[in-house]
Amino acid sequence: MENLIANFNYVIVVILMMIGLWSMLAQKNLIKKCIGMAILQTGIILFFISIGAKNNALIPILTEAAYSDPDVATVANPLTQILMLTAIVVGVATLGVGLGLAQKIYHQHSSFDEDEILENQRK
Amino acid sequence: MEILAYILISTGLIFFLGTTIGLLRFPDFYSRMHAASKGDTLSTVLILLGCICLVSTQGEMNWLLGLKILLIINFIFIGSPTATHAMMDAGNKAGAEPWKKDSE
Amino acid sequence: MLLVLVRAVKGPTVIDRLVAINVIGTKSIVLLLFAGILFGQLEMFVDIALGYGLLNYIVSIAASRYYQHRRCLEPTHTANGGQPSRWKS
Amino acid sequence: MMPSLPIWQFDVLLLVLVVLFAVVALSIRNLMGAAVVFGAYSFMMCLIWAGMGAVDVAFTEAAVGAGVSTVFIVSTIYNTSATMRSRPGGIAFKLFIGVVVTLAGVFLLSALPDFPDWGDPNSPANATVAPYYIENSIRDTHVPNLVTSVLADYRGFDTLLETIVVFIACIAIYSILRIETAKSKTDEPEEDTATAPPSYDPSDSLIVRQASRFMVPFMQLFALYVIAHGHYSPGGGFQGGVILGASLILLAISFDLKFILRQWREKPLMLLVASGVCLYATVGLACMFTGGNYLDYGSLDSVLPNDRAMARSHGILLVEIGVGITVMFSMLAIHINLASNGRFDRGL
Repeated sequence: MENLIANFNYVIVVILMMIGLWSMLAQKNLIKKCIGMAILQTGIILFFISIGAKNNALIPILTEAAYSDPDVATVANPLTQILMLTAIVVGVATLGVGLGLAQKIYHQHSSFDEDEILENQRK
Repeated sequence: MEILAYILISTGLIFFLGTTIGLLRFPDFYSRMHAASKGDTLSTVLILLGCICLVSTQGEMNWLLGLKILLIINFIFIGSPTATHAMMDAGNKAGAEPWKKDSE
Repeated sequence: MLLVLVRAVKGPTVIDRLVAINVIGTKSIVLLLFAGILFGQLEMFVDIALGYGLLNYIVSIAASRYYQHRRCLEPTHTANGGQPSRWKS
Repeated sequence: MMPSLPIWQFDVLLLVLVVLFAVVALSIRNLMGAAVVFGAYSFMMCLIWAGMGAVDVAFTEAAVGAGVSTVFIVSTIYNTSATMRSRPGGIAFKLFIGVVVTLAGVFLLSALPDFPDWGDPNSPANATVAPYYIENSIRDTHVPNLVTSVLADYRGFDTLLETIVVFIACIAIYSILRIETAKSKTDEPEEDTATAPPSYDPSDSLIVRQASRFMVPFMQLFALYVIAHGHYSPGGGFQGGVILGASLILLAISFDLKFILRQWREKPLMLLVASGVCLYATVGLACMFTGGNYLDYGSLDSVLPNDRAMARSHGILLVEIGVGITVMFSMLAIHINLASNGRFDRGL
């Protein structure tokens, strides 16, 4: 149980990722799939950020007092943050691509529903 | 100054409590909107003013911070009523029924 | 405070949700400032809050534009599944 | 320096809320409601990043979540339909997927004891390469915001390729939605009358338009401040670019899409999207010509007036401007494509 509290962030990460994965697999609606993809992505981002978090650490912007000799323990990890910062913007761009595909599919089959699209394809 | 800050913040929180209660308890969309927009804007502005008072007691460079928070207040004051107007218009256009006394 | 709003998010209609989201948006500005005070480096968080203050009404405007235009569009879409049950969540 | 922060309880509460919002967003049958709740989800995420000390990430999430991503979903729904077909059956399938996913989750959770604790300063991720950045950033680049210096200098290649990914996404949207409709312009009108929204009614939203007209200059000024001041406070090319793009998107939705298309025509738009990436790559090439490696801004000191570390700082600024241009215009281009379904005439 103590382990669970200490690693609570990972539990949430796994739950979020599984929610996203479930919606990508089980939801029939394409927009819901896109939202699920975004949720899966935030789960992964949360994983990285919480790995980089430190107890008692401040934000990774040095104060003027710390210019000459920054103390590593009081500054949060910048590396994971920059990786995820770019990932968010790229994530929005890919969300746009996914939505564009969904729009194209809708205008060809006039449906977001996977089953109906498959039926239309077979005809 | 600090006492003033706490007074402002707690007043804002009381207004926010009113907002949430109104949002939950009012019967139809329009009255909920009424509670949400007014209480929300007022409570946010009060809390931010409290933050300005709190900030001005500590450290140098606080005039810049206070100015930025004032800017936030300004933008909320413009943006929030606009959003409320837009949503109200949308609700009207989309055909939300106003609540009447005999409907429940 | 935000816990109370969660129930509002489950509110009966879409526009109710929109209202609730707007309230949550403004409240997250306040929470960001509180987080900044807790961290003791408010000047870094003020920028984020300012960005929020500028941006958080775009969503409601977009949604309201959607409803303004969509109302006239309903008849063309009845072919795809009857009257859209917009007011049921 | 600081006592133990009471932030962690706050974080736990927010994490639970986030899961709740995710479930709600997926369980709402109306897609419009789902999009709106997804916006709230992203607000919560922003608060979580801020609580964990990742201010730059919080800023990006704020700009993206409040300004862009929800608008994308709304404009897609606008061009399609908001209702979900309810179908009989399928419960068994969903349950089956649920079981599979739960098994995968349990499998992942079984690795839990191997992870370092939450917030452990000595975990591998915090103890290997990150201290180098923290200790040397000021000496190397004179940039106190570590995120900016790592983003644009130490890991410049990474950011270059991420920018190219955004650029490619913009091109992909064009090739998905735009190209065919641009080719078949002749048979457009017949289909158009069936699905086109009514012509713009100027009496609709005078207040909204005036407020937007007032807000947009402030937004753009603030975005430029964010890009330029990113060395000292949270911010940088990505955040500033997203805010600039969001300001243009605000213009596009509060006025008309035609209004924004008069200002930014299609060809200059794409040229600007490309020019951002080109600026980034050119800075890298300039470094090679002045005798360094690719993207080694230190070698620019023969051109720029100051010493080596200042040259790196200036190089970071140039690169951030390139990133900002690309992100801004690709957000705008993606929005225009999604809102008008590639026809570039009218839309949300």
